[in-house]
Amino acid sequence: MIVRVLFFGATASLAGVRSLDISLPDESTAETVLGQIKNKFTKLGSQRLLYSLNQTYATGDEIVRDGDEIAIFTAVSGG
Amino acid sequence: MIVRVLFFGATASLAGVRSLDISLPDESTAETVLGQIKNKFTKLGSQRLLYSLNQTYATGDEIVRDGDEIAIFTAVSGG
Amino acid sequence: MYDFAELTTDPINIDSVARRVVPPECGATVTLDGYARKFTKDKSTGGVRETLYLEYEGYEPMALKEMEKLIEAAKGQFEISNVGIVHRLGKLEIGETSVVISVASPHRRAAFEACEWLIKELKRTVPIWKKEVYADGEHWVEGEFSDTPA
Amino acid sequence: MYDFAELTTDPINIDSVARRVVPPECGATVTLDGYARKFTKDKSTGGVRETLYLEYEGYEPMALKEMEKLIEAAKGQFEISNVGIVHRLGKLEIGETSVVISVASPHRRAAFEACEWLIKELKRTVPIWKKEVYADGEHWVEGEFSDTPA
Repeated sequence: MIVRVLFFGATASLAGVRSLDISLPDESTAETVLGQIKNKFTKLGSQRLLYSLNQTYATGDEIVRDGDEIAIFTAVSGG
Repeated sequence: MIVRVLFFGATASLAGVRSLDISLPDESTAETVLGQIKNKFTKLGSQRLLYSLNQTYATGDEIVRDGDEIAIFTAVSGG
Repeated sequence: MYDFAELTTDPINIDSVARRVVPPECGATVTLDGYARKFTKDKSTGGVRETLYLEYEGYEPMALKEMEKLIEAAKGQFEISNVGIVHRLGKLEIGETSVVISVASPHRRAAFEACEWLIKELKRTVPIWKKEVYADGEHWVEGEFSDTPA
Repeated sequence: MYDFAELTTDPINIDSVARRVVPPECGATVTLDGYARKFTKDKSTGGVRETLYLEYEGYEPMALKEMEKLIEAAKGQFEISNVGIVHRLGKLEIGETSVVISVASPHRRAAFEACEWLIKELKRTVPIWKKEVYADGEHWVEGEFSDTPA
């Protein structure tokens, strides 16, 4: 299955991309996606990261499905 | 000496005037002025009144001087 | 100096008040915007009355002095940078802004506190009176009485 | 329904946000206006840096959802009538408004409390990031980290 991964702000800058599609085995969790992304983009490894699944904050054990959208980012700084 | 007395809102409506000059003996206090005004405009007698001397809240024992300005009004309701 | 206290018979634009208190080192402005209510509770009967429009009257020179005193007191009491207060006088339609208080501060907590203190004190001390006009009469609203407003 | 959550790349007019939340039965609106600071403290060095301008980036669909969640939560928690939140994105000059939160309520105490709660939560949960641009570089600002923002 294919999951879309998005980066914003500092993570987009560190990863050097704003989005990519990654291929995963079925029944993967959100945490698995985060691990794969950290392996692929080693600069993200030192960051304290937050992530969302389908535009809702993820805790990690959510099962991701084909076509899902995961965003990976640092602590928000709006306002 | 002559003191100018001003009314606003409810007191202007009850007194039927917005301002008048009253004549007083020297060394009169602000409270004396208020007493005279209450005698003159009996409708004001039942009101809880505040007053100011020269645009500062008065407590009553201030000595008024010729040309001073006293305003008599009900509790403020701006905002 | 970015502080100001003003009376006006024209409509008040909140943006133009709030923006005037902004200094470069500040982070946040808190603005209180009060306006003419359509429905008010009659304290004696407990019933609800519909107001057609309002009229505000002020003892203008003293009102300005009291507003300036409030600004000075707020700046002594809270960690704030600038304060702007504009109160409208004359006839106001329902929903129109009667008063705007804007407070700018480096940290927003102080701006919230100061703004809330200022509107409470303004309602207690600044010599302005509100008349509610109904279909069948009118009434000068009396504030909370206090022996020592200032 | 007078509640709204919006993102815009255009300048925000505080008056137009604050006036949109006013219902006829209400008495007061409290508005928080946040803006781009000229000087910020560098947490690592303690020195003060001058910012030339800022850029805000948002994860737009999620940011709108989180703003709407905040409005719903505030209305459950405080005695308020309406809430409007507008956050700006894109390039902002120093002093320009980045966010406006307006809360209307029958009694102003609740509006002050809700507005203060909303800006605190917005800064913690809404996926928007700020980049400060200096004469000699730029920096994506990182907020306070929390394991469970929402």
